[in-house]
Amino acid sequence: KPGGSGGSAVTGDTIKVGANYELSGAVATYGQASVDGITMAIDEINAAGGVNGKKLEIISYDNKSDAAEATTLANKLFTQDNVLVGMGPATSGNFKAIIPVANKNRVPVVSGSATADDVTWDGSTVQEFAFRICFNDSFQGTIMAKFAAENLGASSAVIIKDNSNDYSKGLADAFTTEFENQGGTIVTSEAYVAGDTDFNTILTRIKGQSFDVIYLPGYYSEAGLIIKQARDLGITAPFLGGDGFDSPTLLELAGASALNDVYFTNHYSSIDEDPTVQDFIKAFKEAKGAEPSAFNALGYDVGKFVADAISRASELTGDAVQKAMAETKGFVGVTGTFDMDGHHNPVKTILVIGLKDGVQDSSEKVG
Amino acid sequence: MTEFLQQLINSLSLGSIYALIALGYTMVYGIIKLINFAHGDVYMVGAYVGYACMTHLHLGFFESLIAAMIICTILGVLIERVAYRPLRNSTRIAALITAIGVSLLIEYTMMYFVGADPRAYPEMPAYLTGSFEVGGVIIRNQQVIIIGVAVVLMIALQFIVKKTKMGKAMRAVSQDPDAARLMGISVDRTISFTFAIGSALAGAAGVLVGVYYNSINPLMGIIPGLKAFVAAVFGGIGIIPGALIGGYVIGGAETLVSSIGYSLFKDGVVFAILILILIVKPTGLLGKNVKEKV
Amino acid sequence: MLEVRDLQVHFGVINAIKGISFDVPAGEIVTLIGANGAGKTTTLRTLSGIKKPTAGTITLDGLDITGLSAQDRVRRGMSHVPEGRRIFPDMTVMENLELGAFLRRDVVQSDLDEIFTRFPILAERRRQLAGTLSGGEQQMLAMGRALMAKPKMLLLDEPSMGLAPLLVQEIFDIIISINQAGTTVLLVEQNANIALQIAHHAYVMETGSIVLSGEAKALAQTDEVKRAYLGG
Amino acid sequence: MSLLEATKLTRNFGGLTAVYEADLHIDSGELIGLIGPNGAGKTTLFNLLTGVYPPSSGTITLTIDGKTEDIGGRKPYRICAAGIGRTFQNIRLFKDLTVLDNVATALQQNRPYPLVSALFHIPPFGATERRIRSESLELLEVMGLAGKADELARNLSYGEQRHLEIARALATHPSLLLLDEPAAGMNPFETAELTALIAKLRADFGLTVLLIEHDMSLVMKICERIYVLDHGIVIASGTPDEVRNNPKVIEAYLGGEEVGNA
Amino acid sequence: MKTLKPMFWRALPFIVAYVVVLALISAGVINDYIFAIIVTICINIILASSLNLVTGFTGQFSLGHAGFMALGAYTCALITMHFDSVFGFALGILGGAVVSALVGALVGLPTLRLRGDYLAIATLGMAEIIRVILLNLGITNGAAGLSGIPQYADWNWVFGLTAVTLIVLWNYIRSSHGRRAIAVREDEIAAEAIGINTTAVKVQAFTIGAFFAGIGGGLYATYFYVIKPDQFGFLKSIDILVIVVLGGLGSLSGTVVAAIVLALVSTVLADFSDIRMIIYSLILVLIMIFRPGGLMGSKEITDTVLGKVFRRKEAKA
Ligand SMILES: Nc1ncnc2c1ncn2[C@@H]1O[C@H](COP(=O)(O)OP(=O)(O)OP(=O)(O)O)[C@@H](O)[C@H]1O
Ligand SMILES: Nc1ncnc2c1ncn2[C@@H]1O[C@H](COP(=O)(O)OP(=O)(O)OP(=O)(O)O)[C@@H](O)[C@H]1O
Ligand SMILES: [Mg+2]
Ligand SMILES: [Mg+2]
Repeated sequence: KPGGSGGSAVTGDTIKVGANYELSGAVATYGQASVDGITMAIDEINAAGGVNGKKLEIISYDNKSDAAEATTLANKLFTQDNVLVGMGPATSGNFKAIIPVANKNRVPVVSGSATADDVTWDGSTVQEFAFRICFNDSFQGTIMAKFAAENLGASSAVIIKDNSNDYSKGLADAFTTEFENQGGTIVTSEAYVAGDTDFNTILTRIKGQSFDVIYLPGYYSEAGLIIKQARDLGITAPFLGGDGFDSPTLLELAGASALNDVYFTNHYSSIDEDPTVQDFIKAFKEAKGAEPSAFNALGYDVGKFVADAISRASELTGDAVQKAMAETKGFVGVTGTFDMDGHHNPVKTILVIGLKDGVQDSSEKVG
Repeated sequence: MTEFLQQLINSLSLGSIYALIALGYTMVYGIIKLINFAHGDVYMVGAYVGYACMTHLHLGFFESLIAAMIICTILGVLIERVAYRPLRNSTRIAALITAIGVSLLIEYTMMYFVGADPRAYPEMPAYLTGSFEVGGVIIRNQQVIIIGVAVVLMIALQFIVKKTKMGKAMRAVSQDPDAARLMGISVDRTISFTFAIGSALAGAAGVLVGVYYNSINPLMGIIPGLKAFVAAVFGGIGIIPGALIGGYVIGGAETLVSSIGYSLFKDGVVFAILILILIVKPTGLLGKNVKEKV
Repeated sequence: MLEVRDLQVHFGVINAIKGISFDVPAGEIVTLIGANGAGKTTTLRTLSGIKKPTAGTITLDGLDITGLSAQDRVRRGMSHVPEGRRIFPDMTVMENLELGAFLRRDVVQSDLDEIFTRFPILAERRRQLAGTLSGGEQQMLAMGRALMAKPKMLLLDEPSMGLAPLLVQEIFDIIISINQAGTTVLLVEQNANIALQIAHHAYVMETGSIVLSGEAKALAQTDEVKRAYLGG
Repeated sequence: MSLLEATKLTRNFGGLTAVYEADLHIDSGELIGLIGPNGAGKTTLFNLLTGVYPPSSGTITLTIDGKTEDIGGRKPYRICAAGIGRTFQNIRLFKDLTVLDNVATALQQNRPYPLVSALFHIPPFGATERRIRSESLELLEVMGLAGKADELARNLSYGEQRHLEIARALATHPSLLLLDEPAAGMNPFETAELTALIAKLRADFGLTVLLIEHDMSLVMKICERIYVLDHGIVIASGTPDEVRNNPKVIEAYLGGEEVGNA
Repeated sequence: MKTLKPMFWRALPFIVAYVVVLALISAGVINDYIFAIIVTICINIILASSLNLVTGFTGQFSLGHAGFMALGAYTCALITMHFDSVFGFALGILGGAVVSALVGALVGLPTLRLRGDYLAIATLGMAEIIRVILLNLGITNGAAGLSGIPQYADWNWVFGLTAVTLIVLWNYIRSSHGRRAIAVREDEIAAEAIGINTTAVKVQAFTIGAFFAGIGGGLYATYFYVIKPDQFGFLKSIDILVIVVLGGLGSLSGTVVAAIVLALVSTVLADFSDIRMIIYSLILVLIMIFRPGGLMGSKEITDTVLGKVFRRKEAKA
């Protein structure tokens, strides 16, 4: 059965785009932050006259952090609201759940933060209508392992991962593989689950061992607490993490004094002189009164990326926009400039950012 | 050895936090047999009130603590009035569902106003954040405070329930509200009082945990609420020392499982331990195994 | 002491009490008898404020108490030994008795002693959980608990139910002595024989209405009562 | 012919000995009373016989159709299956079920049909259900509750509830029926009716009955033999006349005048 | 003939539901979105009615139904992914149900010694243990879960499984086995005294409940493409319980009504993404305050006015 290929997505002067995000439930933080970024981007675009003279209208739904709900809402967006493009969900699992719906209805969908390796390409087939604008887990894990071995001279590491989170496990696995390739050893691997607040037990365990660095591929909400509690316990080893660290909340939670010798892989750096980055940070601070997080920035780029693809599409149909997305070259976003590769993954450089007293102090382009 | 002692401190402070929430929980639970799922959320509100007092009103720790307790008391009594009282005579599961509704309502109303992102408590004075070392074991002042508060509150509550007139009234109401009225006890007032105390405790726990972990968010009440429920039941329904011990057992089991390297399986193993103990002691650790008189 | 006028009680649509009026004069024992389901228990529950009437007035000592809460009625000297005893099962015998004196501020030790002399078995069981008492022991406890309030007006719902014969005598002796000590008693009994022997006045209820009333001893002689309630 | 034999039955609750070395002997077809002061241990004895509490010591044997079984400490449902039915001092009906279903539930202890038959309503489901229904109605008829078959049990008056409990106990096809204060809460007139009914039940169903009762008008009228329990000990047993005139019994239980018989 | 006609009247609502949906699908009125809602309703009906058997009819307070659902979902998904065909799917559904029922019986046996809230904790713990195992097993792919599960569940399957669940549960409850279960709920001591082996009854109810929860889980896995351990957490068990209580403990038709009502509420609220949870929770509280016994109490549709009309027809027939 042919899907609604954007039949009524365009009415008069508006183009409908859908947002299917985690606004409540366990990972509401990521969904809300992404939507904040998206809204900002779309508002900017509309204020500047829209896409080819048409305004973008966001239809936003809350999938309650639930894959089944995400699927149902994807159906609603694609068969009832007939949006031209779908954005989100934020997490890989939920994004994967809607991809079949997108393919079936021939509506392109974009995620800014579905980082699991196999989201758009499982090694044999490309998910035709699914795109993402973030690098994948192995990339981050691999880069950080290299950085640890080469730049920090580390030969032994401890891993603390969020066992309930595939992102965290993905990064940890990639890190392990590369770090061992570089001749290093993983001394021990500890786990927590999202929402935990007390990490003293695993940290006490770690404290008794000898190692050079701690790899902590998790989100700022727990990472902040872990780093703080570790420093309180007298653990001084460097902490390494992924883009999940990128949030002002990390500083709030851990406190400035704890955030020394902390490095994480990220899409961009706030000390980057690039005007795209600085304008975004400035605008975001004005709008929300806070520093942006990685989710904000990625959400913002999702909005911009969608608008860019629509503007380049030969006509306003799902197929045409899909084609435009697949052919993206040199898209300039806050989170980097990239081409879309054949697997619908962006080809991006990655930064390793170092913190000193909680503020970004160094950034190094890798990869 | 040092590591063992350190882990012991860890487990005691973690257990105390569960106990702190479980105490208020078991109290309400013991009196009206309501699994008050909203208790964890009252605790969350307490944490936010404390946060607001400290960051926006620039109040000190104790003033903020008192403020949180007062606001939570009002909130708790209000919830009971509006949502639970109409269900007094219906089944316990119906009341449970209402409590779940109230819990969601508080969580998402809060989230609507403050967003889902965690907030951090401001810097605390040194007497709270400091730490000292005893033979290689680092003990933080907050840990001492939290353990102390939990034990003192347990004793105070036990005294209220067992020795005071109000406490007797509470127990009477829990066993037979109509008969309690025939003794001249005001059932409504007694239940309101119970909620007031329970909620004040939740408020205090919220601020203490906020200070201790430094991180609060609108959904922070769910997991501790659940664990407190488990601790309360595990210790024996409505038995106040049971809540404390239940809290310590869960805290201890979690620490034990993680500290011997099974942090991957932590929650599963902890529940397995709980189930095994319950099978041996089907009415909780301190629950008397009295068979119903036939 | 107690005046009831046109009292009506409903359970949903069921009209359980259909407008009854009666008096309990101060210092007397008045008994209410009637078959199962006649509405005796409901009447007592309404008098003590557990159940709200749909119409009618209840006056205690000249004061209209119809709108008062149960605990206010207790405060005004009303005490109710409910059907089915309703002791607090998870509290000790002692605690149950103490709750009986919940609203009193004066010393109650002497009252406790008095109860324990009346019901020695309760003294033996004072630390036992009330729920594990035998049926008769629970009945004694319920009675003792009500007496701890030092009531002016005592409502008794089938106090002899489940009691051994020896105790039945005793409990009625106690009722008489309580009454002689100045407490007014409204007694609901299935054991109509004794009830009519010890009461001053009696009312007979049938399906929510009072069908007969009069002096207790005289009523016991009437054919209707003999046939329907005395089994002879 | 001996039906039930209990020897040296003892039950402690903590420090309290509720029943102490009680011996009980019941012949098939007898109607026996069990009396004693409040708290003497009568209900506890019932609970031991029906497995609600296991005895602390002592044995209970049941002989039915020449087969003798040791039932001491067995689970209640197995004792029921072995042939002892009971009622409770504090009525324990299935309050939210209809009167008919209360009885029907008891009519099926030996699995009337297999699970598949229940899940798909395939034979012998229909026929068996019809049989259960008609048998239940018969029992209700006997107990004078036929008109109330579709009422919820909780809506019955106290006296009716007591009757329903007996009907439910009868539905388990007991050889020995234990009644715990069946006349409690009934007036003398109703008690007299019940007395006649119990006698009739025994005859019609070929039952053996052991009953606890404080109403001497009932006990003395229909019981052939009476056991008297005091402080958990059997202090006397014998015919109503023997018991009535036993000074120990008078002192412990009956008191001077026989109030209940007035 | 005599027995056939009432059966016809009982089957009527099912036939009507089946035909109407089928017709609307082919007429294009039911798009994928509406169909997804219908599937959600059906899955919720299966899950909630099986929980109702355990909690509503047998009186055993379970907070772990999502655990059984998870077993069914993973088993079905793994089998279907391995044998990618309708036959594999059918095998998957059956396999999921059987695995779930086996675990239900296994866990039920020791834990059903517990009562009330103690049992609730034990079942909650059991579901958590299942979830933690799924999170750490290789075959279940850990936190990322399974994705790309082939979707075989069309209207015939969804309807068929829902109808079978409801009919079988209805039959069970209205049989001597069901009466025993209800007796256990009402009064365990009295139930034992009339010869009911309460443990056996509980284990049976638990096993049957788990069996159908497994079916619900299987359907869920194949319809929604992706399953992850965190979908089967404690909150899922609560969601199912909410449906049961909202419909009325001990009312199968209540469960159906509640599943539909909640889905409608949720559908309407989807358009208010930022306040949907606030409104949803308010509605929940209000319904419970005004209908504490649930929408249907412990009555069935057949006990209401509507049912009377039907019954008259049955009687005439
Ligand atoms: N909670 C209730 N809901 C509905 N009906 C009730 C309720 N309580 C009592 N009734 C009905 O009210 C009527 C009077 O009952 P009540 O208990 O007052 O009788 P009673 O005279 O005390 O009988 P008994 O001698 O058996 O104790 C009965 O028909 C009874 O079924
Ligand atoms: N489960 C229990 N726990 C503790 N004590 C108990 C328990 N059951 C009974 N008893 C005690 O055992 C004694 C005997 O009780 P039982 O109920 O057998 O008395 P009874 O002879 O039936 O009295 P009644 O005629 O008053 O019903 C009582 O003192 C009672 O308090
Ligand atoms: Mg009565
Ligand atoms: Mg007894």
